[in-house]
Amino acid sequence: MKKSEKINGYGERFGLIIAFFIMIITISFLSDRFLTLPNILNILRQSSINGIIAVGMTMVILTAGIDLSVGSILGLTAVITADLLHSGIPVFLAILLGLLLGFCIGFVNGLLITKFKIPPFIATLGMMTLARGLAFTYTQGKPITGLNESFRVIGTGMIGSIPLPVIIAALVFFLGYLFLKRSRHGENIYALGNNETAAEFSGIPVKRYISLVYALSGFLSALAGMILIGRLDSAQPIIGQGYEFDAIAAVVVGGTSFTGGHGSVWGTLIGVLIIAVINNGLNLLDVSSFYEQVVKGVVIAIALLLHRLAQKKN
Amino acid sequence: NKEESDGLTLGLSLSTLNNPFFVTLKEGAEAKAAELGAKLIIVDSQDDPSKEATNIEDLIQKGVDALLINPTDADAIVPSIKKANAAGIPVFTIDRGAAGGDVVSHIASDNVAGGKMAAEYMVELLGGKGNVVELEGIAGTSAARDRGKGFNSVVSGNSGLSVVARQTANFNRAEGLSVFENILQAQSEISAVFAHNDEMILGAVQAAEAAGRTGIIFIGFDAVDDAVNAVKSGKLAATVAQQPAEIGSLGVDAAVKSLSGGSVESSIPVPLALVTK
Amino acid sequence: MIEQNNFILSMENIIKIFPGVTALDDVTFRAEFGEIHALVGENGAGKSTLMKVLAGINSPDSGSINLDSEIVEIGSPGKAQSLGISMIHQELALIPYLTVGQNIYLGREPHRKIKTFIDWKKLYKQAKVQLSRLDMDIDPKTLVVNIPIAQQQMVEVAKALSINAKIIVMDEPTSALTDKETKILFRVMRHLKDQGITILYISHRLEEIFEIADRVTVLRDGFHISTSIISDISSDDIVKMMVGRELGDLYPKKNVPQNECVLEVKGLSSGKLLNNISFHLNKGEVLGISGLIGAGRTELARALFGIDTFDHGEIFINGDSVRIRSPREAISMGLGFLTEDRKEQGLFLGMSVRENITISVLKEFSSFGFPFFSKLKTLTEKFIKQMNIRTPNIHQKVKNLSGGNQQKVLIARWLNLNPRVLILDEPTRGIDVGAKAEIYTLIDRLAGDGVGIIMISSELPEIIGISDRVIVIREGSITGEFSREELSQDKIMQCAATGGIDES
Amino acid sequence: MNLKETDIKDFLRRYSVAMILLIMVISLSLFSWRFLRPANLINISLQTSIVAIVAIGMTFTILTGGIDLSVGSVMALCGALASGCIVRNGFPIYTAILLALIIGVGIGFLNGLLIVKGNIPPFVATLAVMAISRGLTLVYTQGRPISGMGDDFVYWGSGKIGVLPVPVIILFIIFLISYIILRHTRFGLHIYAIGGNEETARLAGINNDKSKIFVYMISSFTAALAGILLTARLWSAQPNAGVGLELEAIAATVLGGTSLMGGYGGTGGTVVGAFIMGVLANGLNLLEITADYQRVIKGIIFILAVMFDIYTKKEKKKG
Ligand SMILES: Nc1ncnc2c1ncn2[C@@H]1O[C@H](COP(=O)(O)OP(=O)(O)OP(=O)(O)O)[C@@H](O)[C@H]1O
Ligand SMILES: Nc1ncnc2c1ncn2[C@@H]1O[C@H](COP(=O)(O)OP(=O)(O)OP(=O)(O)O)[C@@H](O)[C@H]1O
Ligand SMILES: [Mg+2]
Ligand SMILES: [Mg+2]
Repeated sequence: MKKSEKINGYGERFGLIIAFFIMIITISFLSDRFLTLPNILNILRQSSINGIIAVGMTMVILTAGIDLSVGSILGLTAVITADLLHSGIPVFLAILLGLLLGFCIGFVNGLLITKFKIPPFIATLGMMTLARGLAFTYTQGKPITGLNESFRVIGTGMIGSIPLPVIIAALVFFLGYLFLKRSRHGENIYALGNNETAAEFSGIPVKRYISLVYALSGFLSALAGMILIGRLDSAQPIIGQGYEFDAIAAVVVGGTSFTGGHGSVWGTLIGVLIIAVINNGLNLLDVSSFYEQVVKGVVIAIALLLHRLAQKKN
Repeated sequence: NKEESDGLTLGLSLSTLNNPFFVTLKEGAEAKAAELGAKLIIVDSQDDPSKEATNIEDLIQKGVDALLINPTDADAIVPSIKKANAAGIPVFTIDRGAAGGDVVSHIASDNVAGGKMAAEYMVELLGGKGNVVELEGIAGTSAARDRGKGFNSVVSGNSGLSVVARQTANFNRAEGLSVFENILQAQSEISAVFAHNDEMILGAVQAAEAAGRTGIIFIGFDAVDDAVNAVKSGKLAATVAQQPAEIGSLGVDAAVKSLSGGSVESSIPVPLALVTK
Repeated sequence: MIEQNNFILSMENIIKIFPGVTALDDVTFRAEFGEIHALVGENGAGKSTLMKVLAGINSPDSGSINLDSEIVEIGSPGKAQSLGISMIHQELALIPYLTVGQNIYLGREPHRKIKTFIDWKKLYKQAKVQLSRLDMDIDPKTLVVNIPIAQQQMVEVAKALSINAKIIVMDEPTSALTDKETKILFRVMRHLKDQGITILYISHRLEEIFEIADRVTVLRDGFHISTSIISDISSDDIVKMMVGRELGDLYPKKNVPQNECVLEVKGLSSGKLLNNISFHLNKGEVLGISGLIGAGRTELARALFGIDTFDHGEIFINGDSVRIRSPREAISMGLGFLTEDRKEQGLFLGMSVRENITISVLKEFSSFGFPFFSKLKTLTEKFIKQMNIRTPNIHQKVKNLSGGNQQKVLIARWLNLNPRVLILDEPTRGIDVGAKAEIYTLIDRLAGDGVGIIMISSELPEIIGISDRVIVIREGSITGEFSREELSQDKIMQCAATGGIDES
Repeated sequence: MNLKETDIKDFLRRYSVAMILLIMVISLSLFSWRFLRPANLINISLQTSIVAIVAIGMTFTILTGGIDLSVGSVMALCGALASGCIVRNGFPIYTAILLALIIGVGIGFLNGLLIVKGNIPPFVATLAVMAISRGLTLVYTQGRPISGMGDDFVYWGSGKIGVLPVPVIILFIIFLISYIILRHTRFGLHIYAIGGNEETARLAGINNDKSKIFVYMISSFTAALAGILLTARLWSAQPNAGVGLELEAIAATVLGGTSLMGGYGGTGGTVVGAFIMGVLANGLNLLEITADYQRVIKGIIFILAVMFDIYTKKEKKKG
């Protein structure tokens, strides 16, 4: 089947994978706690939230767009879901409504971009400010605490010894892969990211796909938000602030290009894991908070340089 | 004295409204202003000193009768206070002080003392022995600095306690959760945790619960509603109460009193309290 | 070496290998002082690659280059320029939001006393001069996005000429030009030749080569086949050497149009671009649309295909009045449109041949949204074979194909849809004779299958060769209509240029 | 054809961002009489000048199709370095300022190297440098503000020349320089060319790498300068200064009509864009809109402003 395409894709990420392993080996030399099963599960669980958001972000960036509003959508849907739970409606309904809200806000982003031709950066920046404002207005700035135990399972549950968030994230990645690389919709999304005019002239419903992609991004942000508040047992209006940066960084570190039409969720997965491992390593090694950022920046830069180096060699 | 304060407009500049502590402070101030019939204009600096300077300039332009400032930083606020002084607007600082300029009155409780209070209670609970973790606030903010300073002044003088991890979680509950998760992985023996605010300690409590680690003493700071409830239910050992609503209320009270010709103390301490079960 | 003194340039034993393709296999190429040396070959033969090696864009895997009998290393485009080599690239590469003048002098801006400051007055004055050398009457301060593609091509020419070069490479400069501009260009080329400048000229239009070139070199599959003096060789010889076999009749023309009208346009008007256009198209008919550049032919096609809106007019398909508001609707009504600008409006350059060909039929080959990749592969391979698309495999990125093969990929995409009406806007632009013949055969076969075809072309021989009927457009209006029997180049040109046939 | 009408449309198209600013100014002055007072206008320009200076540098990187996320951190670092050198090491203030500016430019050089030589996408390269610079600021200041730089230093942020605050005058000078660079120098033209089509620029013999590195040096320079001005305005160097400023600078640039794809736009629009945001913030404060609603309204107005801009541009195309 698409064998040589696969090999190509793998080759492109080869350097990144190497950089990732070098990082893992280095940290495991510095801390014997690092490569233990509980910590690996811990890292996976922590990356699940950024991972879920980053899958949506990957789709958005594949269309040559960007979504700065993910963190705010997460925040707004989280507080509203928490409030719905407090109001006593059935858990599954609250979840459904929360996810639907995320989907709708994302869809509005899509409309602003396709119907009103607002550049994605501006449209989602506006939405980021707006949704955060709504989250604060809605809660009056106060956290909503004490959530239904059966709801919290989404964040705290385990299947066997694997945390539920990890399984959800894995599912999201797998579905993302199926959608982008196996379904015709994915191929259409790559095509429109590659050349929007050509896509339109080929009869691809470009606007519909763009709206869909932002809606999915909103939906996934909402999903990530549920996991997060499930774990925290509380939704704060500030929750999710700055998450857009982590998600975008993961996507771009993973090799998806801002010009659109090039990249994949597997690259994003590596990006997400790299970021999570850095954060985990810094905590395990008890790096002082002053030096934390320096180390983080240097590690990301070195990882990418290694990646490019390997790419050149290939 | 309701009549006297009629028509007074007070400007209240808050360092951030992203933190329930300041939201409660704001509400205390609002309630008092409503009671006294004064008008309150509130601006949010979002922890950014330059936004703060801007906001305060706008309030001065607006011609408020007095300024209640909760500075993002004691140094960075000085030029703004001087501007207000030049415009003849009396200034009151709230919760955090200023390093210069003419301030009529400072209404606050002492962060350093609060840190000490938390540490002393921790020493008492631990019997002077154990591995301690400190979750720090946003690096470079004065709250993080002062609370850490107070806490460490006690802990470092106590040979039985050793701080095994000291990491920032940026005053944020979600980060408190993940950072403490990571620390739990690194440290098999943790006896107590102190966090620079309640948000972080509540995140840490969730992390410990999820990991099934019991017997850890958690102490927070701020006494926000969630934390007080957590103390009641036994999840938190204690939280340092600064009585934010009281601070806000006293601030408005002092400003109105001073504007209507009364005299106010140059420093109005708001007592700290340790909330325990 | 043989009479090396006569050669200004000799490229010796050049080898250039791309992943999966040997683009140049031990090619030796020499050019004399002041000659116009044509370079011909099929799409993908390696013409552009050879010239890019000369211009410092591609570095050869082995081989050497002599310039004025000295071995030179041409590492970069800047170096090539300083050695007196300038190149007009096959793919238009102007910068859209800069002015014409800025584009012409990019990298070589006239400056004031302090070198960092541009002397705008001088720049635009000089640009004006360069443009007028090409009979171009446009303001050099116009942004490049705002001028049509033909004028952009002439700006490219002006840019190459403005470098006082010893060797000028022209890679298919006329593919986007009509006769008028081509004539101007040839005049300028002869003038340059008289000044002792060497011109290396790539074109797929053989008649041009016989008109302008002194010598001709044929490449095939990366090999050097022959170099001959133009008077020693015939057109058929060249074609034979290019394609490696005898080529039959270029314009097959077997089918006969049916009597059933498939598309009718009544009174189509749009601003100043289109004015009361009415025509009909029968099943199995090839309708040629001729006209000068900027006449509005592309505008007409875009309006039909639902890309641009129009003010008045009605469109009928199979007798039913239809409203077409988007390309999607057009496609669903059985229309297909091959755009003239394949890079900007047609191809997904970063995607594979398979993806480019099958993008419009994914739905038909999917169940529950998941395509059967094996079927798509078979389909793609069928087209590759049928249309003789030169690619190492179906996964090759389209950007790595030669221009002609890219065009075939696009045509394949439209054929996939089995359209009722296929609009082809300059379908053979940049395509070699062999492929042209294949495309003409294809058009004829499609017409034979009952597809109505609208063929927009600036090449008169081709329009005359394959159309059943031709309409001529001038300044947005139809100025003439000819049946196959009445057709002649003169008549078309007259309608296109002056708006009617003089009785003289 | 009515010549006047097309003139107006053309004018609208070219200056649509400025029109938005004008509309905002007019409507705000209807709502609040304080708005149009000279003192308030000067106040707004002072507030806006620092973001605008950073945004001018940002515009250079965006014009090449890049982006610089490190500006906020560079501001903080350079402000802290200048203050630290004066307060801790007793450097003369201009030596300290010069040193900080040089280090700022050096960071820009590092950004450029990572992007050009390391072939790392600008977004992540500058994101990494953003983290590094912020960390270095925290290390250097030990998380504490630095103050006590003296009146000569403070003058640069808080002083006035005539009625105009010094940062506003500096903004004006920086804008002028940027305008000259972009409109009248070869380097400026090459920036547009690189943003328009890198390959073509390369084929034209332009040294893309050098130009790009230089662009990031400019961006860091303006950030460093803004950092020093901010420090002087606040009379203290804050370790957390400039957090999130990159987004504001980018927003000002894009609002001002520069395309994130590169190759199109200019610093004039950027300054107007920065003022739109400044006027909006000031207006909302003057109208006593509470903090939560301010965000909501800001988001909406932001989107509306861009809609207007796009709408006027579309008008021209049809006409
Ligand atoms: N960058 C590249 N990567 C891979 N293959 C390439 C690349 N550039 C060219 N090729 C291949 O090299 C061969 C020669 O291409 P070239 O562009 O020189 O053909 P050409 O003779 O100019 O054809 P045309 O007439 O269609 O322009 C083709 O098979 C092409 O696919
Ligand atoms: N001098 C000019 N300046 C700007 N735009 C022009 C000029 N001349 C023509 N155009 C534009 O060119 C287009 C009309 O040309 P069009 O491409 O339809 O011509 P055509 O007959 O299809 O020629 P071609 O051979 O290029 O396909 C319109 O978009 C028109 O605005
Ligand atoms: Mg070619
Ligand atoms: Mg055309």
